Amino acid sequence: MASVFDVTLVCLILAVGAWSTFARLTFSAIVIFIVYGLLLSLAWVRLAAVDVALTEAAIGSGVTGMLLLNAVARLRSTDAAPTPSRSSVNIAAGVFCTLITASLAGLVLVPPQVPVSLAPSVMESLGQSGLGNPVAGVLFVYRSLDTLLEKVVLVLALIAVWSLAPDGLWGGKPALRPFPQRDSVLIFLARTVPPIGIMVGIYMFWVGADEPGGAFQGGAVLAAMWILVMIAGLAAVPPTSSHALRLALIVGPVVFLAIGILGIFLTGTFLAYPEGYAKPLIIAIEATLTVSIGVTLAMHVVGPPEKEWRS
Amino acid sequence: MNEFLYLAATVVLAMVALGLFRILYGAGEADRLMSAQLIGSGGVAVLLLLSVTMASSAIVDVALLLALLAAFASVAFVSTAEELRASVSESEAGDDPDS
Amino acid sequence: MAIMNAITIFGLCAAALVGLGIFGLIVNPQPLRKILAINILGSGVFLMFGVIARRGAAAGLGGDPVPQAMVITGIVVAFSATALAVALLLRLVLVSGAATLEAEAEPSEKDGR
Amino acid sequence: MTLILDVFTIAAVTVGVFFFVIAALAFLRFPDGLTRLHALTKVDNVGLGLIVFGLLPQAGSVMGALKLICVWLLVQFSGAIVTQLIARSTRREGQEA
Repeated sequence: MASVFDVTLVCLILAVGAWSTFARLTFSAIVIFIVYGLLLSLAWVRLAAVDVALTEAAIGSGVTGMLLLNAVARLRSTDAAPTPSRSSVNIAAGVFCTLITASLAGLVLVPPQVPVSLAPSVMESLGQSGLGNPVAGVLFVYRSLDTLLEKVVLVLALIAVWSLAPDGLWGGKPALRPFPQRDSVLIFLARTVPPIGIMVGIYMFWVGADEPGGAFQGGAVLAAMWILVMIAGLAAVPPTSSHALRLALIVGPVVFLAIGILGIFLTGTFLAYPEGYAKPLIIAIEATLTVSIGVTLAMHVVGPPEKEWRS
Repeated sequence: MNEFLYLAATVVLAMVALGLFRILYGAGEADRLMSAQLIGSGGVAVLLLLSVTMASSAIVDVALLLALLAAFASVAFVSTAEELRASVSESEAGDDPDS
Repeated sequence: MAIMNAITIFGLCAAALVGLGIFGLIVNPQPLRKILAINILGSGVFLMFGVIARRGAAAGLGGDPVPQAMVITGIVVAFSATALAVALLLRLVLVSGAATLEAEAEPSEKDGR
Repeated sequence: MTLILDVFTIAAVTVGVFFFVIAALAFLRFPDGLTRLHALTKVDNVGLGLIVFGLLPQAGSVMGALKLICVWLLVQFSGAIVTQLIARSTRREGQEA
């Protein structure tokens, strides 16, 4: 019975994915993409990867969907009639893609050799770190350099997005257009749902040490709630030159880096946690990481500065 | 018992798919909001059934997140549709608004 | 021997999503649709990671945590890339007034303000 | 004892799923937005509510059962507000058409 569910889910994911690719209107394509992301998180739950399901739902379809929706709203008014690619290109692309899919499917059906698993080695030494959640253990203990660099990539991307604004506007205000008429229903929603969302975000960060969850998922929920409040016009979009905003952006990676360097003095190797202090240090890193991920994701969605701002 | 719950989850998923295809075909602004709401509650129902069959309470957290995201997506649709209407009327472009 | 079980179904789904993403990337003329296709391609590749992780389930875990952690990192980096691509596209529209990558659309010198 | 609980779960979840089926049929049959909205709201509170009600005995601990109820309340709460948004946009579209 379980495989009947899986087959139905897979057919639905492929149907929604194909529909999003071939939808006539870009706006509908993005709406269907958000639905596709939520269905994909169901697939991740079926693959027993709940951490990834949370991340896919929060970042993969929630925040990315909002980013694309903002873009299509702004692009729609200048949507030049696209020149459809010639049918010969379509056929060639179709053949090429079916070849790729067939080869990947062959790889899945006849796996080359016994799947090597790193799970035993992870579980062996997970005990020292005091963490219960193996994925958090990998993220913050064994591959902590990846997590640090990935957080830096997120901030670098934001700096690049900001630098795309015209020079005169550097430090200006992003132009997230709050809802024009004061819609009382939207304001009521933006007043009541965010407190619940913030609580869920902090819960998700806190539970990440032992259960699926963590800094990324918690940060994404906080970002979604902040965007919700800004859209409803209850909170002003902070100018990119505000020091509090910039501090919040970098506090996560800086604390992570500081603890990493501290590891050099205390235990001789970069990003190594001293004996017995692993869990409190990781909790501290995750706390600051949650804040800065939330702020960075929200600033990505809000976009580059487009209005003058004299603080 | 698990077999029955998997059957229930499959039926809910199929019904959500059916409703989704019908609503999103029209793709007016109200239809988009409804699709977000339908996938929200349908997804939560499937996840809660899965949390019992796969005996993992963490899946309830995913359902919690999905419920929040459905509300967030609805607001996103309303605000961007509004911005779309404003930008189209603002630029007086000749093309008809697609919603 | 072809192993046909629940995990393999998701593997086939991942393979199909990768093909769909690449096809959408090549065929769709509009840049925003290309960004959407890249996102679908990325989610297909990540789903393949998930299948490999699920097959590596051992030591009492539902799946191998190392590929799962890499997918979480990958989703966040994919979001950063999407955000940068969208910002570049909006800036292109601001400067050249046309949301198209065709070379002959000469950039009309419109003031960026 | 567990047999009674299992029978209760099967009964409650079946009726809950039944509401999802009705909603899907309603979306296929009903022509305009407002009537569909009527069907959609049934899914939120009654359909999901019965499923959660049926799953309560299956939840591992009392805390788990409480969490299920919290999720249902959240879906119902945000659903009620979004229904207002949907009705408002349907009316606005009505004026434009």
